[in-house]
Amino acid sequence: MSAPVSTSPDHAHGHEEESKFQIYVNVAMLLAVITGVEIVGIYLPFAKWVIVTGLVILSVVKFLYVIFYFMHLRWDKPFCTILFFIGLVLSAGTVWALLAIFSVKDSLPLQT
Amino acid sequence: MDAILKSDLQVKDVATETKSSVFWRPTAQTGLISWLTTVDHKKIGFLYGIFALFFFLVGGFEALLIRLQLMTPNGTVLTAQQYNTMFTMHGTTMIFLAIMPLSAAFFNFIMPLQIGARDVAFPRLNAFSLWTFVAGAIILNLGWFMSAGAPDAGWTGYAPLTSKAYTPDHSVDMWIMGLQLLGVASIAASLNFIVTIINMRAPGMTMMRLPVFTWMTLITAFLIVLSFPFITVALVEIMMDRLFGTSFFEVSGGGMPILWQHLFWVFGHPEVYILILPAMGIISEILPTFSRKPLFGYPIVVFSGASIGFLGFSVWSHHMFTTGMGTVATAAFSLATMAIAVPTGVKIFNWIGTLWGGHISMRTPMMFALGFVWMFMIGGFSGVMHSAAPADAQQQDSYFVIAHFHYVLIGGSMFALLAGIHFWFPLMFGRKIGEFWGKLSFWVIFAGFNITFFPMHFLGLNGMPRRTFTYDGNLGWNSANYIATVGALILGVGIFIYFAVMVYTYFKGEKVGKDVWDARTLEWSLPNPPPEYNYRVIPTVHARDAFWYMKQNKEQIAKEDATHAKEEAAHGGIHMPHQSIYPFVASLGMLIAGIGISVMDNDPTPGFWGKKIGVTMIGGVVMLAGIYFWALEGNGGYHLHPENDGDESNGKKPAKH
Amino acid sequence: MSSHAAAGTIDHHHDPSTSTGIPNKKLIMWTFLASDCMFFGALISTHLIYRLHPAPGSPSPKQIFSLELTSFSTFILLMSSLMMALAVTAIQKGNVKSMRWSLLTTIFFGAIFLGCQVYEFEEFVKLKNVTLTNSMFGTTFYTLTGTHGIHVAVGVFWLILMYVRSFQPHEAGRTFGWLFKNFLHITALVGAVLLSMFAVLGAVHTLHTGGTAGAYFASYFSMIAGFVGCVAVCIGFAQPKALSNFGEANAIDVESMGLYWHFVDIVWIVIFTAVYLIEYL
Amino acid sequence: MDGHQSTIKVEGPVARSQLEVFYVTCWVTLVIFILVGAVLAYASIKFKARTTAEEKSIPPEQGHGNPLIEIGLIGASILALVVIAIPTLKGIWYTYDVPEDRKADTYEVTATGYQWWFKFDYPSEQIAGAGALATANELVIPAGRPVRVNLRTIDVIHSFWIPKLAGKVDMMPNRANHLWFQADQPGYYWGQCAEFCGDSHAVMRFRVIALGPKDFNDWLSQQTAPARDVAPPRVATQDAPKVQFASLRTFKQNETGHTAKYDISPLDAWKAQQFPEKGESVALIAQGKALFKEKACLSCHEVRGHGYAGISGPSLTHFGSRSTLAGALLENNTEQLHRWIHNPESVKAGNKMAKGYIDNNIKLTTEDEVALVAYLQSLK
Ligand code: HEA
Ligand code: HEA
Ligand code: HEC
Ligand code: CUA
Ligand SMILES: [Cu+2]
Repeated sequence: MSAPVSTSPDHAHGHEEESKFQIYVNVAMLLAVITGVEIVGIYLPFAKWVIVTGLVILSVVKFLYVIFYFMHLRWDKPFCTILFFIGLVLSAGTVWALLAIFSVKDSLPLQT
Repeated sequence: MDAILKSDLQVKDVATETKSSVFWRPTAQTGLISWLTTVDHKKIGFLYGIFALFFFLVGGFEALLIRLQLMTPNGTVLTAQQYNTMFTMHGTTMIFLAIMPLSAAFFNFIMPLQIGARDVAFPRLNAFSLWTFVAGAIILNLGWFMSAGAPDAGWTGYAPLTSKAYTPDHSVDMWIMGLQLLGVASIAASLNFIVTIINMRAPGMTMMRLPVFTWMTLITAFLIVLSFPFITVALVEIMMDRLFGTSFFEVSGGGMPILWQHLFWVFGHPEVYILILPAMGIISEILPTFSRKPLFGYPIVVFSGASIGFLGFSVWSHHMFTTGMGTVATAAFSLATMAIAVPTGVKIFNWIGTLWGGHISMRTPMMFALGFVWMFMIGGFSGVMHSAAPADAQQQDSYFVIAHFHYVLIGGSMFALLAGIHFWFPLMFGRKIGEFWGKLSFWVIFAGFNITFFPMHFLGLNGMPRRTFTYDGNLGWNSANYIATVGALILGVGIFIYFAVMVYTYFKGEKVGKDVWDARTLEWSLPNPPPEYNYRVIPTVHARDAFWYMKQNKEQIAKEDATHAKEEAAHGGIHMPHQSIYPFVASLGMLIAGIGISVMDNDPTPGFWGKKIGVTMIGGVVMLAGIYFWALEGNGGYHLHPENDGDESNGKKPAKH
Repeated sequence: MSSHAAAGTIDHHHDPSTSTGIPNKKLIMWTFLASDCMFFGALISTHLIYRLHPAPGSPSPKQIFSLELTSFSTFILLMSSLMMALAVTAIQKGNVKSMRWSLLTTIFFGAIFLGCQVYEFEEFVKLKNVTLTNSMFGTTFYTLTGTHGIHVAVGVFWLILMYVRSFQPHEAGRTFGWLFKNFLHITALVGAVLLSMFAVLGAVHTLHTGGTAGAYFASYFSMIAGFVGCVAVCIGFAQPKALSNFGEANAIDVESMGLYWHFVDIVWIVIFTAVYLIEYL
Repeated sequence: MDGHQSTIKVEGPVARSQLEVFYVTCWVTLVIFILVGAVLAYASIKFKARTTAEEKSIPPEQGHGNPLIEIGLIGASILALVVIAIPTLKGIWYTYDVPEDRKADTYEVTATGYQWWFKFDYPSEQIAGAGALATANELVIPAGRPVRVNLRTIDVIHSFWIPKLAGKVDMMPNRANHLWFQADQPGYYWGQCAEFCGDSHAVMRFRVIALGPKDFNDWLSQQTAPARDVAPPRVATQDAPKVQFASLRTFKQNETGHTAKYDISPLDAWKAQQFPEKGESVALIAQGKALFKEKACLSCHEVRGHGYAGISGPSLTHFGSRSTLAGALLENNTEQLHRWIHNPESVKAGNKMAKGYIDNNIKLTTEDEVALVAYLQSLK
């Protein structure tokens, strides 16, 4: 995932850096395309769960591209990734658990 | 090597030497200004400690009033409303203004020393955390001096009791705003600690060589950073309900009050581990020191600490077993809660393993530490009883819970913090507390504590509900309550002795040299009290109990130090950050804005610029100004060239380059 | 060891002064973002829980949302992220000038996003009659997207501060005069952003209500004039008289700001799917 | 541990199953405590350095741990937890709802929490023109049958707890909670609101009375009847006797509101309460009945059959037959009833009736109070 970091300063400034511009533009284009696909996707005549799954996957892909490229986790020490994912995983887990708790019959609000 | 110099400082080395003329960089070493502008982690830690102990006494005083009211059936010491205020403020004060800041005091004072650093990563942010904490504490306690009265909705502030309909006055606003500021302070401080521990370690201090206290600081900081956002959101929502008339928790608008409980406890449960993990860290330092043995199973202790922290996020609904969550959710949270007993048990076992085969010296800190192990175990077991949901249906909101959490909070956190104060007192102030008085205070506290809280288990099982200002005499609760009150008074006497002895020692106690306890971690290699730059030479760490290793390998260390000293001198000496007033200004702004939001009445007559909005805006401007100057003044700093170790004169000479 | 500080040879992937090699500022930012994940987690849960159990008679989001507008602002935010990334690369190579332009573009895109949000909110309140208090949907929707909007606004403000800061002279040049100018510069830039935003919103409004260009200029003249004035002030201040002390060494400051900005972007990615798109199914 | 609210001396299957789980946790942790405690005590005594010389002697071996012991202990802990977990899971499902085979026999009631009293509705006892039978603060149930309680609230969160019969379940706004329990024998049980709900949470109590089939049916037919009318209009009130209760005294704050009667033989005491008192003064009662209207009591209280239909306070239709009043804070006798209507605020801080006195500008003379007390007590 993350390339081993070279200790030589010269290397860091080498050709790898030069091509970042290109990478960033490509990623941005990809993100735009995915967003387009998502928008079209909601009108497709598939079962709801298929579309939801699709949307979730596409959003996750977008998410990962931004954090790994724009936020250059890909080139950073893995520790940054771990750090962020602690928060991300706990947050996602908590949101999921809360939604699960509120989906059961006992949680139906009592509207009178 | 050279781990201590910060990157941007190296770059701006030249610039930082000349003091900029635009910004006020106070240099006072004594007096009020020096305290308001300090960025020294030791001074900040000391201030945290003082505030925390003050609020501990306030919270204790409130507890005594509670106990006096309940001493006999149909007590009349307090009215219903005063009583409700009392336990609300008692719980809030003890948790947020006593235990947490006391832990923070140790984080600040001890942790950087333990990892061989000269300061925390962001010294000014550290000052900001302290003053914001003070601002939060002020707002929380403002109610005592106002007609609205102090908050009285319980430390859990369950909606909809906290809504405008049921608490129309400002008391709850102050509670919300106070906690909000305390949250900001805690998060800021924790971010700082995390970066410090991860990035400011001395050479050779690998993560698996960190002292356990530092490890627990790290985990606690993570818990704070990850759990406080939930209460922040909950408080924002309830505040919007109160200020703008939204209906997050307002049934008439389709709101579900139960959501408050979820948001609160997603924070609340990790919070209780925030209270206990630092304590466990302290214990894990004291037991090895006084057994003269390394901690038994260090990696497992560390790992179990981390898993307690992690699991702590998956059990919040065990506070809600009686809210009718349905069978599956109840069962899931019940089992997850039980699972926490395993990593906690591991710690207990390892502490016993540490004692095993050691040379235990029964000094006061050790007495408190052993008291901790016993008392925490009892508290943990009643926790496990709670975790069995069907049993908890009878125990929830009864005195059984009160017994449980006072065992883990006092017998746990408080005992450990009291132990820590005894333990590190010689390092902080160069004086040692006399053994006789120390042990006496221990025994009185220990006895008083058990007399107070053990009977509460029976009260709970006998059906006494918590948060009740009165009870009838025919329910079989009279003697247990009476005993508990007598115990609380004994406990109060014990605490009094403890503090009296501490104050006495501060001024007149026996002076001691370096490393009184023959301890094992780096901070003890410093002279006492530690100089402002902490380490004349940044130590190189070779083993887990770094200082113990140093004592065993004196020549090697001396040689290393000599070379490093030269290298450092070549780099311009010890870099020290400038003091700064702006963190204080920013916090002051938050205090003013907080007062505006929480206690000012909204008078819409003069249009938009009412009193409320006016005061809030003024606060906001002060805060922004503080942050603006803070950002512009830059880190700054000066250089020190101490002569030799143990040089207490703190001879400060601006470097001449 | 501080040799690399002098010449432009800073290794942006490794800071030898810290134990892990990760700069302190980057580490604190990542930790803060982890914390912010929880923050938005709580807000998103609130919204979704109430969407799961809508109160009877609550409005139907599908009828309220404008997918075109939201898609557009999503796209804009993505582009701003791109510009932010470019700004970071620029300063890492010591190219302050290029960085300034990238920052300005980022500010520009950020302002458009905010403008879209203001427009959206106004539309919802005035035309669709969804206010903060009249339905649970409005309450949670405005709170969630508004909090995100505040994050964007803070980001824009931070970008402005950073941009202005890139003109900061060396220590010796920092006088009260500079402090004052610095302050004015910031004010002018903030003013430019706000005034342009409202001028454009005004233009949209005029178009909607079928007004003429003349009417538009008549009623928004002061805003447009103010905007031009602010821009002029900014251009005036943007002449670096003294050598600025902003350079490659400050890359870390720009980078941590960038992390924040990108994070706000990914939060929007989640919100876009979880709050907007899902409603259309 | 055998107080009126004991969770140890239980009298129904739900509380019993909860108690069993508690005992399991208790025994398991007790055993662990003894084992761990013994080792801890042994280690602290055995390895204690007794002299300074011993303290300063060569340090012991610097051992670092023993993975085998650790894993063994972890395994043992998990095993211990499994022992707790199994009855826990069983208990969760058992206590959640009435077992399938008892469903048909279940009696259903609805309990609603108010700041700070409970209202009980009996959906299966419909009264023509008045809806379901409603009473307050005393829940009368058939003994030996499962009772399923729908838990509702109109204001803040309350919690419904009868320690001897079942653990608590909260009454949550906007939530349809429920709870079931069964009283094995006829009896009189103490209940308590167990969730902090504001000023007078502590005194938000109630009672549960379980009756055998016949008694229960008698009670139902008495309750479904309109309020007892002792004073036909024509026995007018020309000269109401000037009765003075010996007890017209002022009570101190928090003064006990009960006598030992209900500690000794509560069910019998309750049963005695069901019958009209001897020596009622018809004139006084008639005067009280009129005052009830005059003083605007009717704006909050219902007295079915007397044309009073307020809803924000407890129904008083058969108030005289209840053993307690004001959220089961006071025993329902002349003295305490007078204490209550004389100054509700001094009895129960913040309560809504005191507020009603102010809002409706209710001022009672001693004569009024005497008459009202007589009237209320006649409502058997
Ligand atoms: C320092 C704070 C602290 C700590 C450490 C704990 C630790 C635990 N707590 Fe506690 N708790 C509180 C503070 C704390 N708690 C507070 C403040 C409340 C009340 C809040 C309020 O309502 O106001 C509360 C309430 C509370 C409840 C809710 C009660 C209710 O309101 O109904 C529950 C329920 O499960 C619970 C469980 C536990 C458990 C299982 C642990 C475990 O972590 C304990 C683990 C420890 C051990 C078990 C002992 C040592 C282990 C061994 C020797 C190994 C072998 C043991 C076994 C295999 C069993 N706690
Ligand atoms: C760390 C936290 C902590 C600590 C240390 C304590 C300490 C004590 N607590 Fe508390 N307590 C809580 C946290 C804590 N508590 C919480 C969270 C609640 C729940 C609140 C709620 O329901 O919302 C609670 C509730 C609570 C209750 C239940 C109230 C109720 O539900 O109705 C009781 C009752 O006995 C009690 C008692 C005590 C006692 C006797 C002490 C003693 O240990 C105190 C010892 C200290 C002293 C005795 C101080 C001595 C000082 C002096 C003598 C000098 C005084 C002078 C000056 C002020 C200048 N506490
Ligand atoms: C604002 C409305 C209001 C008015 C007016 C009012 N009451 Fe009440 N009453 C209440 C409420 C609410 C309670 C329950 C209080 C509690 O227990 O917390 C109550 C309780 C009672 C009880 C105890 C019932 C029980 O079973 O516990 C009696 C008796 C009573 N009221 C009599 C009266 C009389 C007599 C008057 C007129 C002089 C009166 N009330 C006027 C609201 C009112
Ligand atoms: Cu109702 Cu407490
Ligand atoms: Cu908990």
